[in-house]
This record gives sequence, C-alpha cells and structure tokens, in this order.
Amino acid sequence: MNVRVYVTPKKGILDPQGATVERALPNLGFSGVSDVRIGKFIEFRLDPPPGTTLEQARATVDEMCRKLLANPIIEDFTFTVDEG
Amino acid sequence: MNVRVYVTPKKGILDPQGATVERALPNLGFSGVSDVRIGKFIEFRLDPPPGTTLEQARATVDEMCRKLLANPIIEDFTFTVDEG
Amino acid sequence: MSPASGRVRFGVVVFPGSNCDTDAHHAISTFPDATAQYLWHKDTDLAGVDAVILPGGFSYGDYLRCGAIARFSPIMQAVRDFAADGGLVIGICNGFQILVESGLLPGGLLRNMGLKFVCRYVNLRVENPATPFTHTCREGDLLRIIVKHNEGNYAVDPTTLAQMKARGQIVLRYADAHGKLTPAANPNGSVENIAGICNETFNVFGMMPHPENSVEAHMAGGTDGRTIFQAMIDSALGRAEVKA
Amino acid sequence: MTSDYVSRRADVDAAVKLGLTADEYAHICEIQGGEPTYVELAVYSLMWSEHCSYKHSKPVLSRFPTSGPRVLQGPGENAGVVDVGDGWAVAMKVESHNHPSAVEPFQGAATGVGGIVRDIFTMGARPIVSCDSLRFGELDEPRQRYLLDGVVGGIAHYGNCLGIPTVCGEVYFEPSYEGNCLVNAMAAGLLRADGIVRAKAAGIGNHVVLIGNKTGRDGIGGASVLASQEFDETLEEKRPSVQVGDPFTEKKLIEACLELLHGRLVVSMQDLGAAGLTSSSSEMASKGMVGLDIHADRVPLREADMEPWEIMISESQERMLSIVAPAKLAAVREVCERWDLDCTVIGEVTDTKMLRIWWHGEVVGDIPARRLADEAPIVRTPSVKPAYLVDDPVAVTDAGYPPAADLGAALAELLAAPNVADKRWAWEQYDYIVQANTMQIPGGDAAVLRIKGTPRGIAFTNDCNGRQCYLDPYRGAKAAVAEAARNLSCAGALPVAVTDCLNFGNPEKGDIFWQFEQAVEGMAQACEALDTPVVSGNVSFYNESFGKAIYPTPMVGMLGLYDDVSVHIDHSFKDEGDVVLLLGPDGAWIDGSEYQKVHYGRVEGRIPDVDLEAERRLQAALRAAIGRRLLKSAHDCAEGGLAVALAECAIGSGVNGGTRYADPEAAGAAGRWRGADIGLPEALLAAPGQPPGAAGRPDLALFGEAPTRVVVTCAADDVGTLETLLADVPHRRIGVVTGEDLRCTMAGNELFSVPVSALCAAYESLPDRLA
Ligand SMILES: Nc1ncnc2c1ncn2[C@@H]1O[C@H](COP(=O)(O)OP(=O)(O)O)[C@@H](O)[C@H]1O
Ligand SMILES: [Mg+2]
Repeated sequence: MNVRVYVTPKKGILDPQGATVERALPNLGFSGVSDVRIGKFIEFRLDPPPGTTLEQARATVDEMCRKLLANPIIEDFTFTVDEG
Repeated sequence: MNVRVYVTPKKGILDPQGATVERALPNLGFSGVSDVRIGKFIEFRLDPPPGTTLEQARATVDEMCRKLLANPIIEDFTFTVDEG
Repeated sequence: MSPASGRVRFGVVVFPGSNCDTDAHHAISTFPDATAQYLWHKDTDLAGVDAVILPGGFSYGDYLRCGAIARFSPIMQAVRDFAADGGLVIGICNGFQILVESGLLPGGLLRNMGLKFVCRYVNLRVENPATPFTHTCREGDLLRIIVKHNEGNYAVDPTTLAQMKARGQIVLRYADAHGKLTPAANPNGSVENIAGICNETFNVFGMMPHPENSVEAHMAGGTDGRTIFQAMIDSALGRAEVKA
Repeated sequence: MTSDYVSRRADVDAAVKLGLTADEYAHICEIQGGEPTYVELAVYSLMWSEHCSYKHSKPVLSRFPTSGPRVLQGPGENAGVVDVGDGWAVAMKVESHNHPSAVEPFQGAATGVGGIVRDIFTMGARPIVSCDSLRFGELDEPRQRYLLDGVVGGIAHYGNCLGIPTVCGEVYFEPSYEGNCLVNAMAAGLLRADGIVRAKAAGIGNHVVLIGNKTGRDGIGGASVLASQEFDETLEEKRPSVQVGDPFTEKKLIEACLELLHGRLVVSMQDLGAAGLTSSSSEMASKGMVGLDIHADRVPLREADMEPWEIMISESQERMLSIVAPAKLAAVREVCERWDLDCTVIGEVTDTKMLRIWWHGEVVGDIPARRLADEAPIVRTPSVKPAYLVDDPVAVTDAGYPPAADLGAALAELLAAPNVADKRWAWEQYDYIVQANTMQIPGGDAAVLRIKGTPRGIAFTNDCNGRQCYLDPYRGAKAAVAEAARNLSCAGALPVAVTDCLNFGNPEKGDIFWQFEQAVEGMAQACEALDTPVVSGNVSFYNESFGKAIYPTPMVGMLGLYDDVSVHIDHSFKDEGDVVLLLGPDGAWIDGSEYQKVHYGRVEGRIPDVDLEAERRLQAALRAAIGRRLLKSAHDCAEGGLAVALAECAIGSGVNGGTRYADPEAAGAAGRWRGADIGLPEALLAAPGQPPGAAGRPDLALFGEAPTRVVVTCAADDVGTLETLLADVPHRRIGVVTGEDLRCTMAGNELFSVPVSALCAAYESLPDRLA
C-alpha cells in the first residue's frame, strides 16, 4: 500500500517558516499570497501482513502519525492510503 | 485560490530523514514499512489580480516553486491549485 | 532523597547523536559532591542514579522533529518511572526537546524565529527560585549562559500557559542586560521569552541554554551554569528545603 | 563464459570522454597489456584526474618543508600529525569543496565538512576543531548572498550536528570569486602520539569491510557518459551528482570508528572520499604493497540496479573502508551494530598487488594498485608570467588617490566593508563551544582551546589575502603564512605547523601555473623561516568561470601550541590607563589595501615584501611578553591597517563572552566600551622604503597596510619591563586606553575622534547587507 501523510503546523501555533516565506515572496515579485503554512509530506510503502483490510491499515497509519510522524501538541495531520 | 505544494527529495538522492525514520519504525512496533521519503507540504492562499486564469495562476505557482519553495537541484515538486 | 555515599550520582543519557553528553559529564566532574556516569539509550534501567541529565545534541539527527525518535528509546520508560517517583530530571536543549516530545513537560519547541541555528550568550532571568534546579538563586537573578540550537522556540496553548504561570512552572526567561524581557533579548522567538520550564511537580526541568558549558572560570563560558547543578546536588542531598 | 563487462573493451574515444588524454590512454593500455575494460577505464579516469593524482602539482609541492622535530606524520596520509606534548598529538588537514558548493551551497559545504572530518578520525584522532575559509563574489549580487547563506548554513548543519566546535574561519568578498566561490574546510583532532593509524592494508587473507551508509549514484555525474553512451541505454538519464550529507550517520561513524581504532579491532582504516571505493581501496593496497579483491556486488546499495563501475566510483558520503582480521570480525560487527551502522565484508587482502574488482564471481577489472594510485603520469605545464604582471608593477603614487577628506568617516566605511566587518552573522550559526575546550571564541585573531587534563593548549587560524596574492603571488603567499603565524603569536601561541589549501585556476594555462609556482615558493620560504612545516594540504585547480580565474588563493591553516594555555590573551582593550604600543616597522602601503579597494575602487600596485627575519623576531618577542603575562591585549594589523586594528581592539572591549551588549547604551552604562587616545608620530609618514607620495598623507599612516605590525596594550607599570623585552623589535608607544571614544591625533592635529559605539555599529552592519 502507498501511504502519504501530510503534517501541518496546528492552527493557532506559530509557523516561523511559513511566516518567513510569506514575507520573502513579495520581494521576489510574487504578490497576493497569504496564510502560508509549511509542514511535512511523508510518503512510504506499507506491506501489512496478508489479510489486513484497508480499514486496519488506516488504523495503523493513524497510530503511526499520532505516535511518531506528527506531534499532536503542535501539529495536525491527514493521510491517504492507496492499495497498490 | 488554495494552493498545495508537495516537495520531495529527488529520486536517487539520499534522504537521511526518511532512512532514519524507516530504521526507527520497527523498534516502535510498526513493521512492513519501506521507501520512506520525507519532504515538505506547503499550503497557502493565492489571490491573483482579477481576471487571472487558472492556467496563469498555475504558471505563477510553478515559478514560485522553482525559485523559492523547492530546491530543484535536489528536490522534485508537484502542486494543486483549487479555485475557492 | 539522600544518597548514601554523600555524593550525588548523575546519570547522563547517551542517545545516538547526543553531543553534549561528554560536556555534561565533565561539568558534573567539577563538583566535589557529585559524580557522573553515562547511561546508554538501549538500557532499561537507570543503574540507581540520583538524578538524570538528558543532554544536548542531535539525537537521531533531529530528523523528523527534535527528540521525536529518541523519546521511544528503551531508557525513556525508566526515566518516566523515575520522574513519576519524584526523581530529578533535567533536559538541556535536545534533552528539553525530548522531554516535551515525551509529554513529561508541556508544550513544544518550534524552529527558531530567524530560521537559523543560533549560538550566543544570553541572559536568563530567574522567574521561580523555588525549584530544585534554581533554589540557589534569587528571583530576578540574571544568569549568563550560552544557547545553541535551531529549534528552541517554545510554544504552548494559551490555557496551558496560563496554568503554568499560575503554578510557577515558568522558571527561566530570556532578558536583556538590565533584566528586561525584550524581543531583542529573545534568541528564538519563544513565547513570553520562555527559556526553561518545570513540570507540575517541579522535579522535571527543561531548558534550552547550556549550563554545562558555563562551569569553569578560565573557559570562555564563565561559571553561571554552576548554580543549576549545585541546586540539583543540594536538593538530592536533602540539603535544601525546596517547596514544590 | 564472460559477460559484457569483460568482453567489451574501452577505446580511446571513451577515454577522452572521461577526461583522459590519448597519451594517458596509451599508457593505460600499456599497463593493462591491452585495451582496458570499461570498469578499468572508469577507475583510471578518476584516479588519474587532477583531483586524485596531483599530476600538475606534485613536483611543485615537493618544495614545501614537511618535517621537523614535532612532525609525527607529514603529507601523504589522510591528515598530518603534530606532537603537542604530554603524549598528545594533533591531526590536521584542509580540503576544498568549491565546485560542489557552487552547485548546491548548503549540501556542498555540509559534505565538505563531513569529508574533512573523516580524514581526521581515520587517523585515530577525536575531531575537536572545525574551521572554514570562504570566498564569494561581492554581496550586492543576490546570487552571492544566496551562496553565502547556503554555505554557512551547510557548515553549521553538519558541524553542529557532529558536535565539533567551529572555532575559526574567514570570509572574503571579491569579484573574482563571483562564478567560483571557495569553500575550504579545515579540521583537527586530538590523539595519543603513539596511536596514529595509517591507511595501509596488511595481512593477506584479512577482510575488507565497508562501514556506514549505503552506496548510491552520488557524485558520478561526470562519468555517466559511460552509461549513456556505451554501456546501458536503459539506465536513468538523470543522475544526482549532488551529494546530500547525513551528519547523524557521520556522528555515529566517529564514535564507532574511534572505538574500533582505539580498541585495535581493525588493522587500518580509510575514508571514502573523491573516487570512493576506487581510491580508498587502491591507496590502501598501494601503501601496504598488497593486493585487494573487491566484490562490488557485495556492496550494500541504495539503488538496486547499479553497475559495477558506478559502485566503484560512487562518492556516497559517510562510508569507511577498513581491514579486519578474521578473528576480530565478530567484535567489529558488534560495535557497528551497537551504533546502528551497516558493516559488510566486501573483499579480502591478497598478495597480488592488484586491485581486482569482482562482479558476481567474475573479474571485471584487474589493475596494478601502485600504478593506479601513485604513478599517474606527471604533467608539466611550462609557466609563463601573466600578462597583467609582465611589466613589473610599481608602487602607486599620489596620482589618482586624493586623501579621504573625513578620516573618521573613512574608518567607518572600512569597518563596514564586508571584508573587514564583523562576521558574527556567520559564526553565531556555529556551535563554537561544544566539547568544552574553547577558551577564545571566534572574532579574534585565533581560536584557543585547552587540552583537558593538561596545562597545554592549542590555537588555530586560517589566513590568505587573495587580492595581495593576485598582485604578487610570491609575496602574497609569503604574507599569508606570516600573518597566520602572527595571529597565533598575538594570542600567545607558538606557531608549529601548516595545512594549506591551494586554490587556483586552470593549471594547464602557463600563467596560472606561474601563479601556483610563485605562491608555493613564497609559502615554502615563509614556512622555513618561521619553523612551521607543511604537514598536510589540498590543491584545488580549475577554479574558473567563463575562462576567468579566481585570485590565486593559497589558504594557510596554522596550528599553534601552548605549554601553559592560561597565558593566552585576546585583542580587546582592557583597562583605563593601559598603554598602547605599535610593534613593527614604520610605513604602510596603499597598494593592494582594503582602503584602496573600498575608498578608491582600485586594485593595483606593488605589495610590500615580508622581512621574514624581522617577522620571526617580532613574533618571538611578542610571545615572550605574553608568556610573562606582560600584555593585556595584542592584535595584528591586517585589512584596513592600523586604524582598523585599533578600532577592533576598542570594539572588542564591549564584548562579554562573545556577545556584544545588545544596545550600545547598556554597554556604555556598564562602562564596557574602552576607547583610546592615540597620538601618531609624524615619522609614520616618511617611513623608509615608502614612496615619496606618502609624505603628508596621514590617511596612509592610518589605513595603509604592511606586514609585521601588531598593536598591544599593557599596564602602565609594565611598560618599562616590556620595552626591555622588545629591545630588538621596532616599537613605539602610541597612546593610552581611555574614555569611550577612539581619538587619533598627529602632531597635535586631530585626525578623527569617534565614539566606539558608532564604530561598533559600522562594524556590525554586515547583516543589513544580507537582508
Ligand atoms: N598543498 C598541499 N600541501 C601539503 N600537502 C598536500 C597538499 N595537497 C595535498 N597534500 C597531501 O596529499 C595527500 C592527498 O591529498 P587529498 O587527495 O586531499 O587526500 P584525501 O583524498 O585523503 O582527502 C594528503 O596527504 C595531503 O595532505
Ligand atoms: Mg582521506
């Protein structure tokens, strides 16, 4: 299965990188950009034990995100799991 | 318009972060994970001048990625632009 | 807690990528009433030490998030149990990051506001001298200690912050030479200039600056870091009555 | 049955595509007894490249003095080693990463640090210092700011993560580096004098073990013509020639390898640098006069479908090759496992003296190791004096150089010039304190570190003024060595050894080769006179863009020693009433100076020649005075001349533990700024040897440059004793430390008077230019 995880800074939590990029863009001639948030994009292959359902796989990924890939105190996450 | 940019390490290039996370996962009880690649996920609002077409907006975002958001020498990127 | 030997035994945890472990060890060796020993991250017990140091560095390369992988090390369960029993734990820099990732301290540490690693002497204003880590100081004392980090920008939700303040968990803040909490004195954009915090029971302490690099008069760092370790030693020896 | 790898042979066209000449190809055929296989050709092309073979520079480099009573290991190993007393030794080396940094500044610089650090711990030394010497084009170019930002960030990223303090360095901005920045990374490590490990394979039947990262297609861009042209059309077109650094793995490698070396679990060790497995294995075989069998198919890969030649030449980072006796293999594996590092047996030591490359049971390359590693054909370029120097330059005269009207403003202008301005912006991104040895942090003349458990200490500096080397490579290179030694002496350390990085243009051009020869001659003479043998170094040629070469830049890294490190001093003014003295000859030149460049926008003339005997005497007296604790500060006069040196001493007084008081008001209130009242003698205007035009030019006395000059301060009570000690060194009392302004007069006329806080503001203005 192909998994893609999207981690973003939690709403209300400062995003120093996003803020800096937002400030830099007008100087490079790009206007009209706002609400820049910079997070992480994590891709991996998951080969669960045979017989694992998509639902079960999603539960595993959710746990991986909660435990390791994102820090729920400062980050939000979403993910997709594709069979293949 | 809502823009989402996905930046990933170029194929074939070393991704120390991904490799380290991949090594760590089995110790946390997650097995069957491979090919971990860690990149960036960037979201922002783009309010182009009135009359800008989606095509034009896409061209602008492409240029932003090339110039600032990604490092084309070691990273690939893709993006989506939604009206809204 | 009063160690039988009369000398406080510090355990310095070594994670892959720790690099201030030897500095912490060396710093402790300059105190006559303390000894230090290393604890390996794959160990499952603390070998009977009286206090634990989670040192600075780049555990697991700081990949993903600082401290995110280290917190799963086998030794961290022992550290959690030790802390739950009231044992003294100090996390310095990366150690602080590991403590917040572990949930032993509230909040999180974000990328520095300037997006650059910063290595600089700062002034730390002691906000709460009634902790096992600062009882050697008076409120408002300024400590001159070095920071060196890329992710020291402390963030926490407003509700928790208010509770922390009410309980006195904010222990150190970045200040200017006059003790004023100015934005210029804040090296990383940390909320309310926070540099060091305690847990609710005041036995777990995290700080971004490096007291272990300020323990010898003839070195570049001066000696202001000694007071933190001295406070821990006195507390562990039961010499100090510290209100928690 | 033979595979394509063996049956297909490489012709001269393939050789030329890989950068070899037809002559070299013929030579290869002769050695191989026929046409080489493609794997063999790939291996030769790299080992016989300039970078690996030193084919242009070797004969010239032999001019350097390389031995001395303290030298335990001279050039020829991964790093030079110097005895520092009490059974301790220091390994040191410098390496350039110019071209990778120009392509991808962050990763280029990061992997530069990674490479030089591997050279140090391969010797069995614990890396304790990292330094970086950088050159860029002018800062008003956005691309240059991007490069600077990336390079400094990359050095910080890698060095900080390793926990090695970056304690010194230099940054210069000159148009000549615009298309070709220079990134020279230097490192040093501490080891026991009897614990030096040499990269020599030994013990027939011993295992060849690869430790560390997996192998990918890193850095084989140049050789990929093999794939696209001849070998396998299906391979991917795009190959990442940029290497990404993994400092975390390198940190684990340091710990694991030192454990292996100190525990004598391995026979020897070698890092994989340029040309990867090829160079490390052939050099180890050649040094040990043995053969090595390498099974390329056993190398752990990051990408599954790699070809044997790709595996042999890949420059993937964070890998080490070691020779292990069978009986120790289990112990070696145990250490590597503890540090989570791959550890793979990929071959064995043989008695064939051949580097034999195996691929799934078949020999696909079989090359005499010594001829490959050490006997590349030498190339001799006839040297030709460059056109711009054909008419021997003469010292500039007054014409075209009207004196600056406002000398205070001119001083501020110089302090704000990027070459002079405070580089705190850069070094604050480096952890300069980790390992708890740093006694003098960046920002002064030299970095000073203690050696724990002993009273001893060491000092480091890097120096090279490329502009002066351009105007006269011989004098400029000589001056670079003299200045490096002077910087160490100013901190009270005895200069003892040099590592150098010789950055030049294309050596196939006669005028570039002339610059190279001249510079090496100048350095060699200075190293001889100052007793600082060259123990290691690096040559970086082909630093050109659009056919235009960089300024010749022979960067000098120097090591200094203290028997008692507690005597060390820094450059900042200390106490009200201290006496200021200028040591060294009168006279200063506008030729090649920062003043000439900044104020007049010109670079021309005849730079002064260092009097090495006078230099030696001055430095010895300086160290004697510091050793007797007579001096409170000492500072070398370099870019910007005497006035800038004085200003830096005053600005330094507002520093505490490396941080300038954030607001000058606070500093003033705390009484931290120390100004000075300086009265310059008119004799400085008409110094011997100076062009007549200098008479009546106080601006030249202030901003002109000359070697062998140092500003010192001492307590008023000690001046007499000091002057006795300085008997055979020219010296003058020129003022006292007082107030919070820097004031300068000549024969009763005020030349300038400026608050130190204002000088500091100018000096700290570099970040404004980077925004
Ligand atoms: N300019 C120089 N001065 C002194 N020694 C040098 C110089 N250039 C190269 N060397 C020596 O030649 C050897 C090969 O250098 P290099 O190819 O940079 O080594 P490595 O690939 O191990 O880093 C080293 O021992 C180095 O110290
Ligand atoms: Mg080497």
